[in-house]
Parts: sequence; C-alpha cells; structure tokens
Amino acid sequence: MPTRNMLQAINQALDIAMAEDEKVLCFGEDVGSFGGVFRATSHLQEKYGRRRCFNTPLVEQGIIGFANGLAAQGSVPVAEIQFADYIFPAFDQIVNETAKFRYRSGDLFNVGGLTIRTPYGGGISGGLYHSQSPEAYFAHTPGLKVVVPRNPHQAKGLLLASIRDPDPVLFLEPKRLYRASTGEVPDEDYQLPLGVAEVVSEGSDITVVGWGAQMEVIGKAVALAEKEGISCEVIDLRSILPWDEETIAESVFKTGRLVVTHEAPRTGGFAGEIAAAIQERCFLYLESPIRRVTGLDTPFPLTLEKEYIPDHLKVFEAIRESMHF
Amino acid sequence: MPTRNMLQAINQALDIAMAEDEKVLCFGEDVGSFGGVFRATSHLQEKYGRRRCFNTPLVEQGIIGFANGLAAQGSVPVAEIQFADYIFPAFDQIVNETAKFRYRSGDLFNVGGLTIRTPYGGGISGGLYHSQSPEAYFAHTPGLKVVVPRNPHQAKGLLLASIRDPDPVLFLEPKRLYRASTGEVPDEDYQLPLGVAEVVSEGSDITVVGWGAQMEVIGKAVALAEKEGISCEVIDLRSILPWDEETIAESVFKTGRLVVTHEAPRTGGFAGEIAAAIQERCFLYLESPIRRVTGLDTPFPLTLEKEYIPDHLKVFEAIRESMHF
Amino acid sequence: MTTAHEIHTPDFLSGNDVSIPTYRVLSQAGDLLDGADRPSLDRDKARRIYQAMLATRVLDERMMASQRQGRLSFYMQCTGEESAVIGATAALDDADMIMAQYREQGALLYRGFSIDEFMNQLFGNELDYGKGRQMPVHYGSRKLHYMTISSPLGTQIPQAAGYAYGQKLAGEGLCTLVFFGEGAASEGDFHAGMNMAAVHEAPVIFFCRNNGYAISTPSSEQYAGDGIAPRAFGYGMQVLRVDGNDLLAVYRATQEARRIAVEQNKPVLIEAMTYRLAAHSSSDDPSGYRSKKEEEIWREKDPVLRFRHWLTAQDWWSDEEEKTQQEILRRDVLDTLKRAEKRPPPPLESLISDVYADVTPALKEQMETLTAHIRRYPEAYPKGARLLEPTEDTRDNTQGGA
Amino acid sequence: MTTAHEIHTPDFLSGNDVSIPTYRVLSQAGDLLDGADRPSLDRDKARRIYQAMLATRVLDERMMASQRQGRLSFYMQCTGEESAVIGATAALDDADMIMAQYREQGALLYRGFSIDEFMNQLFGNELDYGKGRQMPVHYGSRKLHYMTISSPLGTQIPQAAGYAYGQKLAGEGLCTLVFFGEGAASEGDFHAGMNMAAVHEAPVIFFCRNNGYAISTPSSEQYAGDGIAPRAFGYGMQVLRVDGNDLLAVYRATQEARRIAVEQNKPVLIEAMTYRLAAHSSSDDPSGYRSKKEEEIWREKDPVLRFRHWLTAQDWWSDEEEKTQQEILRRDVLDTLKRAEKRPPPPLESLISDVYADVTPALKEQMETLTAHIRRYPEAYPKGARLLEPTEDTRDNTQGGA
Ligand SMILES: Cc1ncc(C[n+]2csc(CCOP(=O)(O)OP(=O)(O)O)c2C)c(N)n1
Ligand SMILES: Cc1ncc(C[n+]2csc(CCOP(=O)(O)OP(=O)(O)O)c2C)c(N)n1
Ligand SMILES: [Mg+2]
Ligand SMILES: [Mg+2]
Repeated sequence: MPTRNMLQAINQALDIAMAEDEKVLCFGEDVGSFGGVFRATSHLQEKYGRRRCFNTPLVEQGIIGFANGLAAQGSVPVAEIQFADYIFPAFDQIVNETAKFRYRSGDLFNVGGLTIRTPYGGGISGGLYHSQSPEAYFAHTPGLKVVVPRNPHQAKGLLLASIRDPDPVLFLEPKRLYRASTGEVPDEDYQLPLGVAEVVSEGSDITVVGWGAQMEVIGKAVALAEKEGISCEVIDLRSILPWDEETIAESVFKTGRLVVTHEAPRTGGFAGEIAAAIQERCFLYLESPIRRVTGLDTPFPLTLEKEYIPDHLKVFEAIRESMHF
Repeated sequence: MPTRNMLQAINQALDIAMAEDEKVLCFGEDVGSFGGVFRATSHLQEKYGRRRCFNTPLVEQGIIGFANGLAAQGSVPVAEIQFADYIFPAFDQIVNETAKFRYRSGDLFNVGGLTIRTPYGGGISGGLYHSQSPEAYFAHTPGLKVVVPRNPHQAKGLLLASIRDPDPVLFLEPKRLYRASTGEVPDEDYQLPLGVAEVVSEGSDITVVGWGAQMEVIGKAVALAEKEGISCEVIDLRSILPWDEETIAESVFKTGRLVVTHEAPRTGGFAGEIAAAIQERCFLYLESPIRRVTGLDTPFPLTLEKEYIPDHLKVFEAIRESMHF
Repeated sequence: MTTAHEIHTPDFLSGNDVSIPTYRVLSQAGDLLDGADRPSLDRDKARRIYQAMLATRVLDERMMASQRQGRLSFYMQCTGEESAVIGATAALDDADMIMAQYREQGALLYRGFSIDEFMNQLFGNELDYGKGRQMPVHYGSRKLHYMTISSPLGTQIPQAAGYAYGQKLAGEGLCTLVFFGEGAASEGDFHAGMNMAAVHEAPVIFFCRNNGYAISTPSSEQYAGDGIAPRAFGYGMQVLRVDGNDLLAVYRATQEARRIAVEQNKPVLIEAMTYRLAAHSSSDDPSGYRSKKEEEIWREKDPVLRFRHWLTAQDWWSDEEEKTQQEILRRDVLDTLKRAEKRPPPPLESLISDVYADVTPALKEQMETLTAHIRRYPEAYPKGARLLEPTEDTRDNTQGGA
Repeated sequence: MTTAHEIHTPDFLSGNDVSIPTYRVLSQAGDLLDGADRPSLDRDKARRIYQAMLATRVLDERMMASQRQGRLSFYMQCTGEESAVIGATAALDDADMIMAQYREQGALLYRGFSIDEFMNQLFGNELDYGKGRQMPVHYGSRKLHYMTISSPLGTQIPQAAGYAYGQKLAGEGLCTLVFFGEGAASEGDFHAGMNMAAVHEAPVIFFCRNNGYAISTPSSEQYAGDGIAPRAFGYGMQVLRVDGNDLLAVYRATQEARRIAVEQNKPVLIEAMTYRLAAHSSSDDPSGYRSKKEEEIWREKDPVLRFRHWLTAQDWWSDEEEKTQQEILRRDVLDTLKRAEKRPPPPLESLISDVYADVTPALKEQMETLTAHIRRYPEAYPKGARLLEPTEDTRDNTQGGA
C-alpha cells in the first residue's frame, strides 16, 4: 500500500468524491488554483474546472451560507474554512441554519450534502488564533455531525463517509499532523463509519479516550504507562457528534477507570460530556474519578505553548493518578 | 419594598447605571425610543438622550463589534441582542474578540466595560428560534463571564454588578419570567456577587442545581419531593462562568447526591461540566450517579414544547431516581 | 478592474452624486403613466395575480382577527406589500426558487399554496409540513419551490446565492429570487450573499422590500445612504429601484431582472419602495413609533386598489366579482381555520425526527425515557398522552414534499 | 431618504455609470503632477515620514532574512505599501487611534515604536507587551494609540466605529483610522462597521489597502465591482480612491478625510490602490499564483523611491544620508534582534493572567497543578522549569501601557 501523509490522503478523498459525482464542489479561501494554504485541494481545479473548485471571497459566513444554499439545492458542497479559528463568523449559518435545516422544514429541505472541512488544533506555534479546537461548540448543536481523524488512513475513509453522509458534517483536521502523520493509505475508495469509536488497542486497567492529534499524545502516554505495568485500553472517539457512548461504556465496565483528553480548554470541553455520561452509565463500575487532561481555561498561548498543551506526560500522570486513587 | 417584575428591575438597574456614570450607553435593535421589544430599555432615551441610548442597524455582529470598540475606548456599553437565538452572528466578535481582548494584548487594552444583555429560554411558544438557551457555548470561552438571574431582585443586583465588573459579561435574561416573575426589589443601588452560587434552600438528602427560569421549575419539583420526605438543598448557580464549584461540592459532600437541570440540549450542555467536575471532586461521597434533566438533543419544538421542556415533574422524577438508586 | 482616470485634487465623492430614480408604470388611479409601456400581461395572468393579492388581504385580515381572539399564537401581515411580493413572484417561472423572509405569503398564494396548507402551518398541527416546530407564518413548500422560512434574518441571502449557483450548474435555466427587508439588509449575510453571487455569477434576484421599518426602527436609523439600491454599485451588480406599490412596475422590473439573471448568469438587485401598513406582527403596536398620519398617507397608496383600478379599466375585473370573491375567500379561510385548529398535533416522534436523516440511538433512548415519563403523568401532558394512543387513520403528511 | 425622480422604463443601472477616479500628486520620478497642489508638509515632517518608510523597509528585509535563517517563526512584510500606511498615519494627530490589520508596521515606526519593542513582540519574550501570546507582527501600543493586532480579519472594522463613537462622546476632537485589506473588506464585519459608523456618525476613517491579493486570491476573485470605493455610496459615505504608492496623495487625502471625520462627525472611506510586493507572509510563495512580470511592473512603482525622489528634489534628503541611515538601521535591527532572542520568555503566570482582570480561583488551581507537573518533569519543559526559578531582577514590562 502506498504511504501518504494526511494532506495527501485528504486530497485523494476529495479527488475520488469529485470524480465520482459531478455534484461535489470544493471551495473556500485560496482553495482554487492555489490548492488551499495547506494544499489540501491541490490540482482539483485543474482536474474539475473552475466551476467545481474555486476561490471564494474572504467571508466565512458567506462560504457557509453559499454552501447551505448549494446543499439545499441538491449539490454536494465541501467547503473549507482556512483555520478552525476563523469558523466563528459562520457560526450562525452553521448552528442556526445547517444544523436546523431539515428539522425546521419537516424534512422538506435539507443540507445533508454539506461537509465543512477545517484544520484545527495547536502545536504549530500558532498562538491563540491558529490553534483552537472548537469541537465542543459544535457538539452542543443537534443536527450536526462532527468528525475528527487521527491519521491519513482514517482521514481518507472518514472524509469520504462524511461527504456521502446524508447529514451535514463538520470535519476537523488536526493540522499538526497534516505532514507529520504518514501511513499506508489504499488507493481505492473506502469509507469508515461515522458515529463509531474505534478501540485502537485493548487493555484491562484503564480506558484512555481522545480524538485527532491527541491520539498520538495518548500513544506516547500509554507507552510510558505500559512500562509501569498499566494495561491501557485506547479508544479513538472519531465522531464527537453523535458520539459512541456504547463503546466507551463497554470499555469502562471492563476497566473501571477513564481518562479523557483534549486540547481545548477544560470548562465546557467535550471531555465533560463524556465524563458526565459515563459516570451516570458506569457509576457502580468506576474505581476512581474520571480524569480530564485538557488545555487550561485560557486562550491558547504561543511562547509557552509546550507548557500549556496536554502532552503525553500530563496524560501519563493522569493515568497514574487514576490507577493510584 | 416595592414589588416589581423582572423587566422593571432590569430597567431600573440600567437607569441607575446610566445616571451614575455618563460613560454607560445602552443600544441594540429597537432599544432607542421604543425601549426594546420587551421594553427593558423604556424611557432611557428620553432621560439620557439619543447619544447614550439608541437603535442600531439590524446587525448583531455590528452591535457587538461596535460595543467592543466602545469598551476598548473606555466607555461602558450595555448592548442588547434582541433574542439569544440571534446572538450567533456575533459569535466571532464575542468568542474571538471580547473574550480574548485583554489576554492577547497583555492587558494593554481590554473590553471589561462591556455587558451583553439578551433574553433566552423557552416556554413562550417561540419554537426553535425564540427559545434557545445558549449558555454552554459561552461557558466554553475563557475570558467571558456568563450570568443568569432567577428573579427581579437577583436581576437588578446581578446586572448592576455585571455592568461594573472589570470583565465582559454576557447577561442572559430568562424571558419567560420577564413579566411572570415579580418580587420585592429595593429602590436603592445594590450589587450581588458574580461567580458565586447561592444556596436558595438548605437540605440534607440531595443537591439540586440550576439557574434562571429553571429555578422556578426546581422549586416546584422540590416541593413534590419534600412531600415524599426528601430533603433537598437547592442551589442557584447564578454565574455559569466562572462557576462556583466550591459551593456545589460542599453541598454534595453533605448530601451525596446531585441533580442538575437546564433547558438546553443535554449533549455538551453545562450540566455536563458540572457533573464532570463534581464526580471528580466528590467521587467518594457520591451515593448515586449525578443526574441531568435537560432538553432533548434536538432543536427546540413548538407544538410539543410542553413535552420537550425539562419541567418540574421530570426534575422530581430525577430526584426520586437519584434517591432510590 | 478599476477605472483608469486620474485626478490631482483630493475631491471626495459622495453618494449624492449618484441619483437613483424610481421606476413606476401606474398612477394610483390605475392609469398607465406617460412613457410607460403596457406590460405583456394577459387577462388570465392578471386575474391570477389579483386573486392572489385579494387572498393575501383576506387571509391576513382574518388571521390577525383570529390572533386577537386568542385562537392563534402569532401572526404577521403582508398588508401594503402585496404588489411587491406578488408582482415579483408572477414575473418568475413557477419552478424558480423563492427564498423569502416571512412577510411574503402572497408569493405562496400566487403559486397555489392552499388555505389548508396555510392553516396547518399556522396551527402547527399534524398536517403541518414543518411538524409544528416553527412559529406561525414559517411556511415552506417543496413542490412550489418555496424554501421554508427561517427566523434568523438575512441567512437566506447567501443561501440564495448558493442555491442559484447550483441551478446554474444544473443548467435548467432557472433562477432564485430572494426576498428580504431593508432591516435584514444590514446583516453581514447581506454583504456576503451579494458579493458571493456577483463574483460567482449566480442567477439570483435580490429583492429588497423597503417598507420603511424594521419593527420600530425607521429606515433613517437603519442606513445613512440613499436606500439599499446604491449598494449594488459596490458589487458591480445591476440594480433598479421600483415603486413597490405598483404591481405592473414590479412585475416588469422582475421580468427584466430574471432575463439578466438567467441569460447572463448575473445577479441583480431590485429595491421595492413600499410600506408596512400593518403592525410588524401580532406582538407589535406601531402607535409607539409612528404616526397615524404617516400611515394614512400610505394607506392612500394601497397597492391592491391601484392594481384593481387598472384591472377594472381593462374590464378584467368587476365590483361584483370582487364582492363574491372576497366572500368566498373569507368563508374558505374561516372553515379551514376551524378544521385546522381541531386537528391533532404532530406525532410525539416528531420531537426527534428530522434532526438527522436517521434517528440516532441516543435520541431513540431519550424518546423512550420521555414516553415512559408521559405515561407516568398522562394528565400533565394531555397532547403527549393523546399521541401515545395508537391512532386509526395514518394520515398522509407528505404532499409538500412532492 | 430616497431621491424623488421617476422613470417609466425599467432601465437597470450598473456600477459602470459611476466612475471613480484615482487621486495622484507625484509622478514616479517624484515630480508634482500638473494641477496638483504642493501639500503643506515641512522638512521635519517629510523627513520623519521618510525615515519611517526606510525603517520599515530595512526592518522587513532583515526580519524576513532572519525568518529564513530559522531565527524567527513567522513574519509579514509591508513592502510596497509603505506610502499607503505611513502617509495615512502622518496625516493623523498622533493621539488618534489606529486599528490596523497586521501589515502596517510603518505606522508604528512613524509613531516611534522602538526597534526594541518590535523585537520583543517578534520573539514573544518577557518584554513583549503581549506576553508572548500572539504570533509575530501582532504589535500593540497603548501609549502610541495603536490597538493590538488581532488575527481574525475584519473584526477591527466595527470596533473602529465603536471606538470612534466613544471619541466623539468624549469630545476631544480625536478620530480613529482603521486599516484593512481588500480581502478583509469581504467580511460581514466590513458591512457592519461601515453602516454602523455612517448611521451613528462616528469620526472614523476606513482605510482600505487594496494591494491586489488576499494571500493567493486576486482581487478579481474577491469582488466583481470597481474595487472597494463604490461601496461607500451604499452607506451614504464620502470616499476617495488614491494612488497608494504616492505618499503625498495619501497624506493629503487622509488629511482631508480626517477633517471631514472630526469636524463633521462623518465617517470617510479611502481606497489606496497599491501592491503587496513581497509574499503574503513568510509561509507563502507567490510564484504559485502570480507572475514575476506582474511583480516587476509594480516594483517600478516603488513608493519609497518615489517619495525619496521628491525629498531629494526638495534638498531634504541626500544619497549620503540614505546610506548612513540604512546602515544605522540595519545595525540597530541586528543588535536588537540578538538581544531580544536571548531574553527569557514571559513568566509562567502569564499563562493565566489577563484572561480576567483578576485571576480566578479555578485558574489559580490549574496553575498550581501545572507548576507541580513541571517540577516533576523539569527537563521536558526547559522554558517552564527555568521560569519557576526565582529571578533576581524584576523587569519593568509596562512601558507600552503608559
Ligand atoms: C438575526 C436576527 N436578528 C433579529 C431578529 C428579530 N427581528 C425579527 S423581524 C425584525 C425586523 C426586520 O425588519 P425588515 O428586515 O425591514 O423586515 P420587515 O419586518 O420590515 O418586513 C427583527 C429585528 C431576527 N429575527 N433575526
Ligand atoms: C476571519 C479570517 N479568515 C481568514 C483568515 C486567514 N487569512 C489571513 S490573511 C488573509 C488574506 C487577507 O487579505 P487582505 O485583507 O487583502 O490583506 P493583505 O494580506 O493583502 O494585506 C487570510 C485569508 C483570517 N486571518 N481571518
Ligand atoms: Mg422593513
Ligand atoms: Mg490584499
């Protein structure tokens, strides 16, 4: 199987989707001939023409508004927001429109064809406006699906599934891994399921849950823990909304311990939802409090980014504390 | 003490703040001579002139952008968003600007003078666009304060505190109670503290937490519970951000049980944060899982609003279940 | 892109240099104005238009009265703006998409939305296509190419650009007309939609109903320029201001706009100058912000009357017909209303359907919990409890989805 | 509000009817053009301007080179736009507020931001007013009335309207100038800010740097109209398009704009036509989206050279001075850079300060946990561990806050 990085996997997914269905359109700021500032849409304009892959004016609320209209009409827009930090001008179009389109019309109209791609997360010296992880904002929005891949193979399969899913999907791409994460990616068309978490590695002492770039961090933390004889079950949530409570709960029934980690600030972050649901579901099985390893309740810093980030050592310590509670 | 409804209390708070400090300005859609669609700003333009109380064009991102600029300049803007459902076009100005203004400038500039008032919540046959409770979106945003009063007395004292607070405050007004909630409100200037929950009534068996209009619902639920001999400690959170974990934890140390209720959808709602934090803090004291009584994970309905809403019977059932776990 | 000529003194330009005339065809008495062409409008179409105008008037009157009687929770009238809305709609192909704001029921009446369909939405009953989720007047019809209304203002404007772009790619020669108020035109989404449509050459007609007010806010506090029309220059878009109370002018202007949109794939702006004769909504009392005298001036410019004068002059309408028609309409509205308000609410499952294409496991679980709760307290949820009983007839609720 | 005259044929207006000239004063050779007045600019001020232009050039060159050497994470040049930025700034009162986008370091150099201050921000060290939280080039200075840069585009535009409104109420005769690119002018916030300022008569100068590109997106894909200038007509705002590479024209235009803003409490729009000669940022390579030839054409319109020619013709500047000045600046930049990159990072507490006016109990607790963690793994967080040691000298970090 060919080895690709995450950008190449995403580019290939877009290419496959556009080749298969001429209703699929890719657009956003600098997405056209330039191929996007990260080059996720490279060569798509060349291959599919300016009408199907194009630059938009610099207006996120317009990009998503336009995309909502296209999707309602029956097209399959894949809109790019250049950085997740810049998705907020489109918040109304996403939260009040995209998410509620089908519901409010009683299914007369829907924007299920819409996929919004956007790079998120820290670790790239981006400071407070090129590092945010906004998944929790969208996870509080029924009607949306929110998906985050952890590596190139996942990215391709989940993005193809998102584009073809009958519901609108916000596809958050961990930009720190764009080029850093490489792996085998089949050339063929394939999909990975939405709404289903993946048990990445089995274990018996403690469950560790994350998504996106944080899975790499968890990998390192777990390696340290295993050295101390702690057997970790690692779960990639993959879909933040709807999320796979079942798989996490099954794991916690077995391990009795849970650590959840994300980069976003702690308060109101999605780890809170997981902890709340799992303590209710697995109350009698829990042997220690569910621990969250997250960003501080502050904006994202720059110079002291390394200190801020919930890295493998912090996750490792949380695992340890949970074991020794 | 004079009896007032919540709108009158809010109007009086604004009046006091404007009389005291000429830097205080009130504006928003229809806020000027008309006094706002709910009449919270009645007579303020008459008293303080068109320069200090005025209509804005119909553009929420402009209202908050303008307010951010005014606050940075040293004015004390009190901006109204006509319905909380319409705050989302201003989400970027609030989340990326208001909340991060002081931090990003290293305190060279701040918008601490800003207060955003907006009516929220259901129970008024408003359907999905006149009923939302968006507090959780903002609670995930460090740098903001989020405050919700439960009655006229609280509304006046908390609003005056919000206007004078050195940080930007989102002040969510339970519109169902605007005229329905009446009570004694002193004529004088007084403030109630931000960031501090209030134990509304003491009890020993279970802690019940909510905010805003939900406090009335809790009141009724607790009355039913008390009839069954269940002693409830009722806490009004009042500030969603920063929230008073201490007071809730102290109560749960005592009661060992917790029910949290809000109108917003469950997933990603603020009850999740409270449950996550409290299960961690009070793990060994909990006698039953923390229960959440919330809206469904859907947009807000209209015809079946009564079925949707987390009413006193649902809260009561949760209390019961928690007791009989 | 920019013009080449130079100046060497710093002379600021002001909007005043650009003067925007108003296009009119009919006098208030219903006569063609000097120099105005008689539009190509045959008897049948003219009558279809007028009947929609009349139906709008009657529906609005009756429903506002019902709201005042407490039978309906909320209502919004089109009164005063029937020519703007129906004139624009009549100039379209019936398969063109209409994305409206909320005050455009005339468009639906023109296209054939039945009184039944109106009532089911207004009462949010089991036959409401929207399944009782939105407030009254949030109509939608897939078969009539009328996008379901959404309360957040301005959001439909960039959506219309996208919808029209999709129509262009589909190549069926259709376009989108998007209605919005002069208030909504202040939203950021207006700017976004206008610019996106212009840059990407979407066949969309931006139709602004400038009715002087956004709730209590007069247009003088909404913008400082000469209305909405000159904004088109900022987007390189063609524009026409039209007397919104002049049906023939609106009709003709929109025909022309449609031609530009569909033949040239260019967006167009129309600003219809009109007046909201009624209150903003049933929750509003305009006496708090405008004078009776001002209203009176505009009442004399009644668009329905003006068009009726013209029709009568063509011998295409008579006083008799007017009377009969009004009576039929009134009766129809009242009968239908009575039926609609008695109809049961949408099924309990409508609380969780259409959030996603398929109901998620989590929602199914929440529904089960809710159902169990209602069974425990049936008297507290009379609607919900009733819905839990199995019903004999399975009603067809999909007509709007054809 | 709307003009009265009528037409009876549906003649759409197009932006083409409105022709917007460009104001120029100097030829590229530095000569006054026919009909152009010599602006009232004395020797001292002219030299202050030129020195800021030169400093901007040198700073940009050096810092981009340092970035290429890996010493700096990121950089953005003003190159090609020095006249637009510095000409506008020089026309202001030094106490007027400037709200910039990110490419306006020339304004700071004109106002006296020291090289030290630049470097501390660029390296996010302990003396950075922003405490190392934002990416390089996000400068701010309270004492110089220069709002700290924020990355989200367009947000400063309605903020400028609000700031200026506050200045009007304060009655000190000051105004706000807000810079933004032609790309950022597509944001909804642009529409919001322009309209709010016009309706509420805020003394603000909207200054658009139209440099032809937004990253890779050419202005032809940004808007379909004749640039940004005609948008002013939609807001009833006065406007002037100016040759942005002509310092005297920009200066004079902004003087005039300031007069209108402050004396009449009216917002004004200036569109400066210029070109971004360098890459968008250090992360960008323009060869992917534009031709060397196009760049060459604009390189010949170098604004710094054009103004230097004029200065030299006035005998206010010499080749010698140019050489000395450049050398001094280069040395200064390099020396300062060396100092700044060695300075320690901001204190660990800067992670939690300034989120709120006072640190919250929750943040204090999070900080304690973090501190304990760093003490456990000091080698994993070299910066953080170093910051935990008590330092002897308590440095003054408040100059920018004066
Ligand atoms: C985003 C948003 N903000 C505010 C409102 C509340 N609101 C409903 S109608 C209205 C006035 C609209 O005025 P205009 O666009 O002129 O339309 P008209 O009512 O005059 O037809 C307002 C402020 C809303 N629905 N959506
Ligand atoms: C809201 C937002 N969207 C996108 C970006 C990413 N971005 C940074 S600069 C830029 C281009 C800006 O172009 P323009 O306004 O013309 O300014 P110029 O760089 O030409 O000076 C973009 C898209 C951003 N910073 N903020
Ligand atoms: Mg209006
Ligand atoms: Mg540019």
